Amino acid sequence: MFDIVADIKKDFIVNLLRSKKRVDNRAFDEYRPIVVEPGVSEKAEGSSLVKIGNTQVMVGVKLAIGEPFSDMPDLGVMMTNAELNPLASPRFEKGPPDEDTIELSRVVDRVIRESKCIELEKLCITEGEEVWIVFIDAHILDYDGNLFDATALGAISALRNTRFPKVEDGRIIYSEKTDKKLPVVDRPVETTFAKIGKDIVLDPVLDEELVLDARITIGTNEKGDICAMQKGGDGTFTQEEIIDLVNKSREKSEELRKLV
Amino acid sequence: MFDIVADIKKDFIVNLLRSKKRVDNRAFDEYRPIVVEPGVSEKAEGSSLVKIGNTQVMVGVKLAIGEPFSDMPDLGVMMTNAELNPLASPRFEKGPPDEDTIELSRVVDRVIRESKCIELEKLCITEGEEVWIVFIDAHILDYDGNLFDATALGAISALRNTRFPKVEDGRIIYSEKTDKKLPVVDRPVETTFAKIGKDIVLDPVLDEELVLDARITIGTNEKGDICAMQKGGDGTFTQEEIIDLVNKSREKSEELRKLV
Amino acid sequence: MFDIVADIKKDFIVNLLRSKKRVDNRAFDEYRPIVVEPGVSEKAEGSSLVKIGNTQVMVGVKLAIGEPFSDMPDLGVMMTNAELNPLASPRFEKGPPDEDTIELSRVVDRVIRESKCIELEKLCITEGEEVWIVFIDAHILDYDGNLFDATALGAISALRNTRFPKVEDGRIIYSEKTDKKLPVVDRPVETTFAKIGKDIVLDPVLDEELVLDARITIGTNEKGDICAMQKGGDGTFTQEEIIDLVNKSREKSEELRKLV
Amino acid sequence: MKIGEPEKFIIDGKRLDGRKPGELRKVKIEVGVLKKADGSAYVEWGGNKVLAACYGPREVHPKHLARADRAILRCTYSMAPFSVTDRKRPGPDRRSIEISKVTRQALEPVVFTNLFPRTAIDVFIEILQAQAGTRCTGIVAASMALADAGIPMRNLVPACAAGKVGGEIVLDLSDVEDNFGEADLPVAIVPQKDEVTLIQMDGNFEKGEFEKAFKLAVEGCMKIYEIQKEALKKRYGGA
Amino acid sequence: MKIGEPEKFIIDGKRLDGRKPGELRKVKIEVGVLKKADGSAYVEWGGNKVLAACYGPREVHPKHLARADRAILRCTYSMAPFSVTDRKRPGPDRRSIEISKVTRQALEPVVFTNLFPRTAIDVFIEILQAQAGTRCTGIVAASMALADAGIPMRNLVPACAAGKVGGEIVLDLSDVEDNFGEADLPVAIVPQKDEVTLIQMDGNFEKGEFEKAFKLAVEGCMKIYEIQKEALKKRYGGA
Amino acid sequence: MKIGEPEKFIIDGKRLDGRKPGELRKVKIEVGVLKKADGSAYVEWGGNKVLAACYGPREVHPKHLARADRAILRCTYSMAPFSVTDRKRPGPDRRSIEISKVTRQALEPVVFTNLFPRTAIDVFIEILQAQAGTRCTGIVAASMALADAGIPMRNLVPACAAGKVGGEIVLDLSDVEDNFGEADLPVAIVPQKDEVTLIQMDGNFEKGEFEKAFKLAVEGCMKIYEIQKEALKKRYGGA
Repeated sequence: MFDIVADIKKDFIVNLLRSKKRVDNRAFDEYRPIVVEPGVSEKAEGSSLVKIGNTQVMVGVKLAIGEPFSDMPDLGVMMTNAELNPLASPRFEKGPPDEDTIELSRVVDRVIRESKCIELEKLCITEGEEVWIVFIDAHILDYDGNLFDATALGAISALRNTRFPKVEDGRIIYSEKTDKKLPVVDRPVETTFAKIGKDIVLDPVLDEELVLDARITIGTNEKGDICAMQKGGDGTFTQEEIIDLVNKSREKSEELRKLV
Repeated sequence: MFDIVADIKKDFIVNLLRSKKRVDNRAFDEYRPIVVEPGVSEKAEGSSLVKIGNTQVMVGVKLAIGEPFSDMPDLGVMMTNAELNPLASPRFEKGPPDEDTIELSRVVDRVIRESKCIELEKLCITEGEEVWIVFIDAHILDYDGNLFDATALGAISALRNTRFPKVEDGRIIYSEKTDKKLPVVDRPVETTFAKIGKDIVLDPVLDEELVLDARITIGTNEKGDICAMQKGGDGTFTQEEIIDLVNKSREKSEELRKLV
Repeated sequence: MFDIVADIKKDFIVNLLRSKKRVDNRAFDEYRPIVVEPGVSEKAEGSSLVKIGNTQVMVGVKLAIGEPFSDMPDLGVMMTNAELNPLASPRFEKGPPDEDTIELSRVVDRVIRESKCIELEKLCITEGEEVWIVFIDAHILDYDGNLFDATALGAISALRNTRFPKVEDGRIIYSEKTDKKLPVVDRPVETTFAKIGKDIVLDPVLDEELVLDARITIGTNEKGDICAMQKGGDGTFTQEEIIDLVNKSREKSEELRKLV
Repeated sequence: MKIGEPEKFIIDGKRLDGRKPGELRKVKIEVGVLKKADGSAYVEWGGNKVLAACYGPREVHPKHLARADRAILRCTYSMAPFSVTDRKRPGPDRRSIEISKVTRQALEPVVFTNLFPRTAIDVFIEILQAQAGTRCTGIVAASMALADAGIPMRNLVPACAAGKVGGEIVLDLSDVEDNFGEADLPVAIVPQKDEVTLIQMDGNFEKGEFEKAFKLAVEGCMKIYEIQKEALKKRYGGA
Repeated sequence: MKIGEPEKFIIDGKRLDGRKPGELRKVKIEVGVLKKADGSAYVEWGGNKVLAACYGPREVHPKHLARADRAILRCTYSMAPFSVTDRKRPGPDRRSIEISKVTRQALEPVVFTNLFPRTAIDVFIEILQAQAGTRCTGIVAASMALADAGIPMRNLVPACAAGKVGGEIVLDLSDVEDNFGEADLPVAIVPQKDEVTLIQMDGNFEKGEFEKAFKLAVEGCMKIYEIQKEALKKRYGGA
Repeated sequence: MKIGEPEKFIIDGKRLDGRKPGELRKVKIEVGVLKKADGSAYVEWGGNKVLAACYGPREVHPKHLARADRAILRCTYSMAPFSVTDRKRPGPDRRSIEISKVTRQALEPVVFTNLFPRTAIDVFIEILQAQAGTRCTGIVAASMALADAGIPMRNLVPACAAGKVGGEIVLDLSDVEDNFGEADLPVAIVPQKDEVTLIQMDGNFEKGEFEKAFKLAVEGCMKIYEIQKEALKKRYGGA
């Protein structure tokens, strides 16, 4: 996803895959161990720490009151932002968000938004004037591949964990959370596959990401509908591969959804 | 205007001029063929595509409703912006506007503003609160010299072509244009001359711009009044040359004005 | 503070200090000659030009009307900004403020703010809606060391010199100043010491700043209370040194305070 | 219901602009429209008006981006301020940056970058008028500009979206279908090779719908491919 | 009185959170918590949650920053948007830039930078949850991350603040004490060496108060130092 | 009528500030006012207070800007936040960038840049107080700072504006004349050589008016030139 490693490394991984093995001995369609810890922050209205193998992502949700978009005057607003913190990898650099950071933010935003898991119409305070704004901020803490799935999982976990703060005279009292939960009615998740040579594996680890030819991320909701999709990488998929992976995604999504 | 070419090229052009010839065989005071196509965009409230020789500039006018400046509470607002798109020339680079881009924007803005061709007092909706804002955006598409004249021409052509969109309950319905035209009461234009060695030519082509010593742009209104002027280049003009060029500008402006 | 000079230069200065001498023959606890010229600008509501030796700083105060912070609805707002203008030194570069510029702004802001010398509660116009905003802008004109003390001195001098402009129908008439002074009730100042080798000197000149090991700036109010403190440099102080310098600062501050 | 949302999208088998579900909007492609660029193309597709220019292979700035074994391909998608309903502020926004990235990855598989080590091939896509489907229009234009610049490629890259409106799968969404429809699925392919170089999607496809839409999008790509080849023939003559 | 200001800060010798004036909040330090960093540490201190990572010694980019005679130490203090009450916009603000600078200068005196000429040692401090005292927490975490990365140092650098609330000198301000108290004095030291590497202060200390607070802060540093050593022992064993 | 606009600009042949139409405001020039700059000048002109500093010839950063056959001249015009009625945000705005460019081009014709290949000559102009005519004041100050730095030049560059107010052509507009007048024409020249190095104009000149204003501006430049020479003599003595 971010750099070139020697052709030798690529050959090694491709040959390994040809003999049906992965660098970390997983099956081709197996996730690394996943841990989801919701509620890790007291300052955020919602939060979650997700680990997929050595990859760690923390997601925080902040609520604020602001203006709606003028063409959707009765809907709340949601914004998703990810940061590829240089703390998480020697490959990440300080500075304004690059195309990889922006793609991650937008692909995670897409599955949350398009699944309509947040009932935005319930976030309207005064039509056309005041609505709740939901800020979803993802911080990558340790980067060992597959940020899409980890971040999307962290986002939905944090959202489900979000409670409204107290409001007094139109002013938010952040220090006092109420029991009222953010209206979240679905559990969308994303699953990512990498194509390396002719083989396709689920949940690529960093070493696999660095040599992949093509990548595809598929987002689904609880019903198994497809809500978001993003192909990456400089290579290609066949049509059959894509249709196949869409079906596989539905399956694997269920594993993820159990965790939130 | 933007780079150094070999002294050889300069010598060649200077010698050519000394023998009364230009690189493209034009007379010293002759424009390249000019084409003005107003109304090239449906999304913009006004638009125009201008070609001067191989130079192509597209200008779009967007209208919006906003606040007036506090010291001119009953006047509409106009803003001019030009982009030297890297698509238009290997000499243009991505990134924030450089001094050439800003100069172009400001010199074109000057002639439009100072000629008072837009009746800004008619763009007031509620004094001190709401006025029409006129955004003039110029996009350079192909750069073969003399952006000042092409952009100014495109701006006035687009402005004359601008119609108000429908307004309903204070909301603009951009998809429905009305028959009401933007109140434009003059046709200011700019003419640019380049001094190369001892010779002065109208409408410099890129090859001439690259070797010019000094440049002058003169803006006039329909009455022949001078409204804007800008000298450029690291060389100088004599006083007589300037007075002469001001008179020549009045003449050549009439040719341009016929096109809008 | 900003660069490395040859070890030779450092050795020279250290040895000089070891024999109780400074590069400009001052005593270790002696300021260079200080000149404070208040009221140097007619456009600013308050202003002052401060010279400490060859270091020159101009501070201007502008007043505006704006919104208070939401958690301090009945208090005026103050902002301090310093610019290390490339005009003042070959060591300063164009561009966004670097860490040295920001530190200077914030350390000067600190002593003004924490001394509560401006009665911000008197700057409230309409609670929660309109308050006076006090912009303190420092421009470094000639940089020969010790910007902290010079800038802080310029700031308090300019503030004490600030008069309100006329206000008519909620609009500021900047061209007419009233007799009403900004309510400034204290004269906080800052004193800066540099530790070079084992010696500590007051008011380091540029050559001393370039070789210093550690730096400390201490801000006090008229009563002699400590209001602000900032250690700098890659070296350290002993606890005793710090306690000592705090006391010395109280003393030397009186000299500065007499000048404003 | 959002402001401006139509009640129905398909009436008597026809869409609001009169098209059948599987029908493309009108497409016009012209090649070699700019003088200064090494290659260029202008595409009108429905209400979209898009210009693309290609420069290169040329020197890389900054130099550390150069690759010893191949050319780097760079794509910049940008929208003119007047190309959209509400004036867009000049400069790249997050959406443009994402589209620039997927555009590059849509084109990369066909370009023989290994022929030009240590150089850059730059493609600039300028949206002059936007009316749903600008990323596909941009990829089509970019692919033509590369060809016009004489950059060796395995093939052209056509692109086309399918989508879902009012519960039906349709080809090539219009503005109103894009704004109020249920799903959008842009696809780019290498024709004759069964290679998908771009696929993105947002909205909602139930089981079965995705496959139907995907196949329709690929069919759309093949129609676009014919128009692309026609435009090249018109410009350069053809066998 | 500002909104939310308590009437009293100390009641019957106890602070609002039950602590005695000279008592620290609870501190928990864990070392080696990240896989990709060369060294890392996680510190919980009162309500603060802070992660630090160290990379290096490594190549310097951009190259002109490299020094022929030593490594450059670079520190970046940054706050997660969700770490504070009102969401913080991503990217460095002026406060973060100042804290990054004083943090670097607090650590520089103990690092043997001369052992690694022409390289960079980068320390990243990420505030995941902020509750007064983040700069001290950050320095403590950074110092542990450096140690975990095996960077040779003269000693660890503990940091701790003292302050004044309701007229009394207290150790390690809580959130409410920081917001409404009268003075804050963060200090960092090299233990056993009588070296102060960081001191900053804002508020108001009358004569005598400063000295008292300063000594209390240094004592606080020594308590933190013990916890730092404990954490290293726990990770690496120890004599 | 804009807020603050006077009814008449000229009453009984006198302007609002008492000057005759062809009269300059008071000008005071001082050279060598800064210690760290290689050359410097301070100019008060009417209510304008402007400082200029020159550094160079010196090394060029970034290096790729250097020219093998000459020095590059760089000019930066900047306004202090407190120099104008409404506080100006720090940092360059579009107007400053344009003025920096035309200032450089006004000075370039007199500087022997070919004597110092591969170097930079940097001129910084700081507007401390602005009251109409800052660009001319800046050019005058810059030209003196260059001379003070010992940069070889063919001549000094004086600058002065003429304009139109209340229908009359006048020299050297005041603040109120600039804000509400009908035209402004700043000019810079190389004295004795009939060379115009800067001319800009905005407003409205009818036929004939331009020529009159232009000549008046050139005369103004010559008056300024005398004051410039005087200031140099005062500083360096003179024959």
